Amino acid sequence: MALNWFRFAAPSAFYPLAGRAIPIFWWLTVIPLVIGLVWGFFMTPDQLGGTNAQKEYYRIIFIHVPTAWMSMWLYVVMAGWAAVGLVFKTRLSFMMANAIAPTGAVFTFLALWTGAFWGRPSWGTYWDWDPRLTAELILFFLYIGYIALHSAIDDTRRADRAAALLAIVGLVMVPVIFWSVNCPDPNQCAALHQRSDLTRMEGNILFSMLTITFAFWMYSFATTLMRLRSLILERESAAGASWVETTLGKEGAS
Amino acid sequence: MIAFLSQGGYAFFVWGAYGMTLILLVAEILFLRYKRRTILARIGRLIRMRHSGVKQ
Amino acid sequence: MFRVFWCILHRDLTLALRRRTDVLTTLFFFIIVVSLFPLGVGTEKETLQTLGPGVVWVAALLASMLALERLFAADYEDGTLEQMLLAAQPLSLVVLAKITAHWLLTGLPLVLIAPLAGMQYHLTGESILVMMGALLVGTPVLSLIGAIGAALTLGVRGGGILLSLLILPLYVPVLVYGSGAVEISRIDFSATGPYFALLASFLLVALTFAPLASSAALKISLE
Amino acid sequence: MFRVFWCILHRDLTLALRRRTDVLTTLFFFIIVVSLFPLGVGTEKETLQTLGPGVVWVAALLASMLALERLFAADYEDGTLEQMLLAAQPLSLVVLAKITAHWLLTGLPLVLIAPLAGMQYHLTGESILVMMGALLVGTPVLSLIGAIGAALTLGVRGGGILLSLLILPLYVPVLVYGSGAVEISRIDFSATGPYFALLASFLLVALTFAPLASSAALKISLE
Amino acid sequence: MLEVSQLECRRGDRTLFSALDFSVAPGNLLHVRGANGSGKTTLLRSLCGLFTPDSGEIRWQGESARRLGEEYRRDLLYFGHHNGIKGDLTGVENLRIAATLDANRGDDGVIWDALARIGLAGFEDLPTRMLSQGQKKRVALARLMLSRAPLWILDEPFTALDLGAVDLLQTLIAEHVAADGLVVLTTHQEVELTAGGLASLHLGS
Amino acid sequence: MLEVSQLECRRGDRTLFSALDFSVAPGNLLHVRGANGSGKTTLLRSLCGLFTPDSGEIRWQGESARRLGEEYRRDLLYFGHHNGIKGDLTGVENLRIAATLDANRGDDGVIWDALARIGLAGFEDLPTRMLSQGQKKRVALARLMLSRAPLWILDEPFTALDLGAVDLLQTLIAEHVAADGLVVLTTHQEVELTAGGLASLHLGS
Ligand code: HEM
Ligand SMILES: Nc1ncnc2c1ncn2[C@@H]1O[C@H](COP(=O)(O)OP(=O)(O)OP(=O)(O)O)[C@@H](O)[C@H]1O
Ligand SMILES: Nc1ncnc2c1ncn2[C@@H]1O[C@H](COP(=O)(O)OP(=O)(O)OP(=O)(O)O)[C@@H](O)[C@H]1O
Ligand SMILES: [Mg+2]
Ligand SMILES: [Mg+2]
Repeated sequence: MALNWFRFAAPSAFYPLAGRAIPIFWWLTVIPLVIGLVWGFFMTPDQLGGTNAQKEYYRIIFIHVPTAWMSMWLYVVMAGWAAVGLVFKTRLSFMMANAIAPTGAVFTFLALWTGAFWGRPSWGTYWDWDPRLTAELILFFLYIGYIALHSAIDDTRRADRAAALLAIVGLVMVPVIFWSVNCPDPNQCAALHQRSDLTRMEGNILFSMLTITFAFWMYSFATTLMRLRSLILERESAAGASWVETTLGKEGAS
Repeated sequence: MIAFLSQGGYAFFVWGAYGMTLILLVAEILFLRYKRRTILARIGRLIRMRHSGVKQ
Repeated sequence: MFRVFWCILHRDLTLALRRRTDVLTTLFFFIIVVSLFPLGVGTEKETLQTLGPGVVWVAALLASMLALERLFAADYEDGTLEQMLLAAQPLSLVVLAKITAHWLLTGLPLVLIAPLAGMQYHLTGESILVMMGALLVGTPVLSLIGAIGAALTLGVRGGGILLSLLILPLYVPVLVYGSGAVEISRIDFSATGPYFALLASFLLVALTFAPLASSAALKISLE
Repeated sequence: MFRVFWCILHRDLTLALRRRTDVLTTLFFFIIVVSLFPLGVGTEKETLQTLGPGVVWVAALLASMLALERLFAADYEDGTLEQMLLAAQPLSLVVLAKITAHWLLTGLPLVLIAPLAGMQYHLTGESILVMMGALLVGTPVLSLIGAIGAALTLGVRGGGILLSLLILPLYVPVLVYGSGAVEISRIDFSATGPYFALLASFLLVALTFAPLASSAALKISLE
Repeated sequence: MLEVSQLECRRGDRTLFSALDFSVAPGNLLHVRGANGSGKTTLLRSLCGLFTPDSGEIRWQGESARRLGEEYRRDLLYFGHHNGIKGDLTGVENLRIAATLDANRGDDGVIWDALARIGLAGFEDLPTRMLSQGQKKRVALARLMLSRAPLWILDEPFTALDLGAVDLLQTLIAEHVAADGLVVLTTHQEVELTAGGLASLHLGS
Repeated sequence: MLEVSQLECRRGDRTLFSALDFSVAPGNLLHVRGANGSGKTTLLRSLCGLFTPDSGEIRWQGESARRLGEEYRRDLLYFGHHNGIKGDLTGVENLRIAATLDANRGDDGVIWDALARIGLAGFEDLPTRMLSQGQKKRVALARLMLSRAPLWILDEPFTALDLGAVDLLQTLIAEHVAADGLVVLTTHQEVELTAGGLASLHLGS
C-alpha cells in the first residue's frame, strides 16, 4: 500500500498517469455543466415566491454557491498537500499545492464577483460588510498571499517550503478568522444568523446547483492536473532529468 | 429567446455573473495551454541542442 | 537556556537604544496615523467617537507591522542570523527573545501612549482603560504572529509590503475583538470580559506556536 | 540626457517586473488596509460613507510610503547608488527617473483600483470619479515629496519608520485637499475645481524642487 | 572525525559536484580549492547544515550531523562570507554575544585579550561600524580565539586582511590543527602548517 | 594629471593622514599601502569626491576636481568595496546600465566580449544574484574593459578572485597604464607593470 503510493509520488511516474486522467475529468466537467445549466435555466421556476421572493437573478445561485464552496474546499486541500510536503519531503506534494492555488484564487474571486452581482439586485448594493462576504474576502487575501510569497522567492525549493508553511499557518487561522468575523460580539454569539438550509430548497434548483458543483469540482481536478504537468516538466527539465526527454519523445508524435 | 436573454429585466446581473465566470474559466484553460506549449518548445530546443552536440 | 534568552533580549534592546530615535519613531508613527484621520474624515465629535477604537487599533496594527520588517532582516544582512542558526541553543528560544524585544520596543509604548489617542477621539476614561488593557493583551499577539511573516519574507525583494500582505489578514481576529472590547465598553463596561478572555487565549496559543513556526521559517529562508 | 532618463526608468521597471508580484503587492496592501477599517469601526452604511474618502487617502499615503523606503535603499546597499553619483550625468535626472518609476509602479495602480475601494464604502459614481482624479494628481506629489525623505533616511537604522515620521506631516496638505475634493463632491460636484487647482499647483512645485532636493540629500547621505 | 559520503549539490541548472567522498580526522586541515563559482561556498554551507544537499550524507563522530542537531552545532565554528557582527555594537559586545551563543564562557578579560592579540587594541569599544573593512573582519576572526569548538569551517578567511593579520591567522589555524582540531577552509592563498596533516580537495573541472 | 596637495582626513577622533601631497601623471600607477584601518579607503573616496576631506585640495588637469564636477566624474572610474551590480539583473543588463551612466556606448557585442574575456561565458544572462562571490566581482570588473575613463581608482580589486582572474586583472591594469592611463589602487598583494611608472604611498605609522 505505502509502496504503491510512493511509486506515484515520483514525478516521472505521475506525469503520464495525470496525462491519461485529464481528458476523463474534462468530460466529467462538461457533461454535468451542460445538464446543470440547461436544467437551471429551463426547468426551474421563473420567480421565487413566499418569504424569499426573488426574481430571475436568483439563477446566479447556480454558480455562486458552487464557486463559494470550491473556494473553501480547495484551500483546505492545498494546505493539506503543503503539510504532506513539509512532513514527507515529497516534491510532488509541493507541486500539487502549488497547482491548486491559482484555481482556488479564481473560484474565490468568482464567488465574490457573482455574490456582488447578486447582491446588487437583491440587497441594492454590490458590497456589504456581511460576515460571510468578509470572510470570503479574507480567504482571497490568503490565496493571494500564498501565490505572492511563492513567486517572490526564486529558489523553488525554498519557495515551496516557505509557501507551504504559510498555507498551514493560514489553515490554522482560517477558522479563527471566519469565526471572529461571524461573531464579532462574543456576548451574543448564540444568536448567529440562521444558515441557509439545503433541505428547504426547491428540488429543481437544488439539483442544478449540485450538478454544477460537481462540474466545478471536476474542473478543479482537470486544471490542477494540467498545471501540475507543466510544473513537473518545467522543474524536472531544469534539473536535467532524463525521463523528460524519453517521455516527450513518446508523446512527440501527438 | 429575447425573454430568455433579458432574464426578466435582470440581464446585466445574471449575464454579468455568468459572463465573468465563463471568461475566467476559459482564460485559465487558455493560459494553461499556452504555458504548456511554451515549455514544450523550450524543452524541444534543449533536446535538439543536446542532440546536435552544441554545448550548453 | 535563560542565559541565551537574556543575552539576545539584552542585545536587541541595546541595539535599539543605541539609536534612541528607534523607539520613538514607532510611537510617532502611531500618533501621526491616528492624527491624520480627523484631517481626512472631518472633526465632528460623534463621528470621531465611533471611529476611535477602530482607528487606534488599525494604527497599532500598522505600527507594529512596520517595525516587524526589520525584526530579522538586519541580522540576516550582516550574517549574525546565520550565527544564531548555528548556535548550540534551540533557535526558537532566540526567536522568542527577539520577539520579546520587539514587543517591548513597539507594543508596550503603544499601550502607554494610547490614552493620548483616546483623548483625541473624545473617548471616556473607562473606554480608555479598556483600550489600554486590550492593547496590552493584543499587541504581543501581533508581534508573535508577525514574526512568522517576517521570517518567511526574509531577503525577499519587496519584502516589507509582501509582509503586510501575508500578515494583515491574520491580524483580523485581534482587530475585531480588540476594537470590539472598546466599542462595547462605551455601552456596558462589564460586558468586556469575554473579549479579554478571547484575546488572552489567542495570546496563549500564539505564545506556544509562533516561536516554533518562526524558527522553522527562518531555517527555510536561510537555505 | 534623455538616454539616461530612459535607461534608469527602464532599469527600475525591469527590476520591479522581474518579480511580477512587486507591483501587485502595493495594490493588495492598499486593498487590505481599506478593508480592515470596517472590521474595526463597524459596518453601518452612513459611517462608512463619511469614512470612505479619508480611509482611501490614508491608505494611499501608507501604500506609497511603504514602497518609498526601498526607493534608494536597495541601490545604496549594493553600491549602485554610489556609481550613479559618480556618473557623468546630473544626479537629479537619475532621481527623477527613479521617482517616475516609483509612481508608475505604486501611484498609478492605486488610481486604477480606487473604484473598488469606493464601492466598498458605498460612494456614488460621481464621488468615485472625483476620487480617481484627485489620486491621479495627488499621488505623484506623494512620490516626489517622499523621495526627499527616502534620500535623507538612507542607511539609517529604523529608516522605514523614521521616514514615515519625516514624510507623513508633509503629506498632510495633499491628504486634506485630496479627501476634501471627494467629500465636497458628495454635496456639489462643481465645487471641486479649486481643490484640483490646488493639487495641481502642489504637483508643479514638487516637480521643480523635489528632484533637486533629493539629489542634494543623497549626496549628504553617501558621505 | 568528519565524514562525507556521496554528497551531491545542485544550484539552478548546474550540478556543482556529485559523489563527493572525503573525511577529515582530528589534527588535519582540508583545503578546498577551485575556481570562482566551482561550489566551494556551497560545500562549506552544506557541511554546516545551512544548505541541504540534494543527496549524500555528512557524519560527525560516526553519527549523522542532521540527527545530532544541536550537539553538532556545539562542536562547530563557521566563518562565512559575512562577518556576522553588528555595526552598532562594539567589538567587545559582539564577541560577548557570540560566546554566549556558542555556549562558551567568554568573560571580558578573555575577550579583551583576544582583541588585543588580533591587533585591535584601542578599538575595542568603538561601534564596529566605525571600523575599516579589514578591522571588521578582524573582530569577526577574534571569535576563533574564544571558541572551544573542535571543527572550524572557514570560507575565505584571508580576504581584506593585511599581511600582518594574514600571518596571525595562519598561526591561529596552525595552532588549532596542532591541538588536534579539524579545519576545513577555502582560500585562493597557500596555507602552511607546523604540525598535523594537510589535504586538499579540488572542485570543478 | 591628478594632483593632491595638503590633504587631511579625520574620522572619529583620529587624524588618518594630514599634509598629504602627491601627484599621478598619465602612464603611472600609484599603489596606496597601509595596514587595516590606516585610511586607504578614505583616501580613495576623497579622490572621487565621495568623502569631503577636512582640508586640502584635489586637482584634475590643473583644475579643482570639486569645481569640475561632472567633467571630472566623466574621466573617472571608481571601483569600491561594493560591487555596484544589481542581483536581479543579468550581467549584460548591469553592464549596459553602467555604460550608459558613464556615457560610453556599450553596445551589446562589446559587453558580451568583455564578459567572455573575464571568464563568465555561459553566465551572461543569469541574474547576478545567482553567481558566486567571485563571479559577482568579475561582472563588476568587466566595467574596466568598457570604460574610456583615463583615471581608474580601485579599492582592493583582487579580493575574492581566484588566481586566473587575478592574473587577468593584472594584465588589464598593465594595459591601461601602458596606454597612458592613470591608476590609483590599494591592495595587500603586489602589482606588476609591463610599462609605465609605479609609485607607492604608505599610509599609517
Ligand atoms: C463564504 C462564501 C459564500 C458562501 C458559502 C455563500 C453561500 C451562499 C448560499 C448557500 C446562498 C443561498 C442562500 C439561500 O438563498 O438559501 C447564498 C446567497 C447569496 N450570496 Fe452568498 N456565499 C458566499 C459569499 C458571498 C459573497 C462574497 C457575496 C457577495 C459579494 C454573496 C452574496 C450573496 C447573495 C446576495 C445571496 C442571496 C441572498 C438572499 O437570498 O437573500 N455571497 N450564498
Ligand atoms: N563610518 C566611519 N565612521 C567613523 N570612523 C570610520 C568610519 N569608517 C572608517 N572609520 C575609521 O577610519 C579609519 C580608516 O578607515 P579606512 O576604511 O579608510 O581604512 P582602510 O585603510 O581602507 O582599511 P582596510 O584595509 O581594512 O580596508 C579606520 O581606522 C576606522 O576606524
Ligand atoms: N543563490 C543562488 N542561486 C542559484 N545558483 C547559485 C546561487 N549561489 C550560487 N549559485 C551558483 O552556484 C555555483 C557555486 O557557487 P559558490 O558560491 O559555491 O562558488 P564558490 O566556489 O564559493 O565561488 P567563489 O570563489 O567565487 O566564492 C556558482 O556557479 C553559482 O552560479
Ligand atoms: Mg565562495
Ligand atoms: Mg578599505
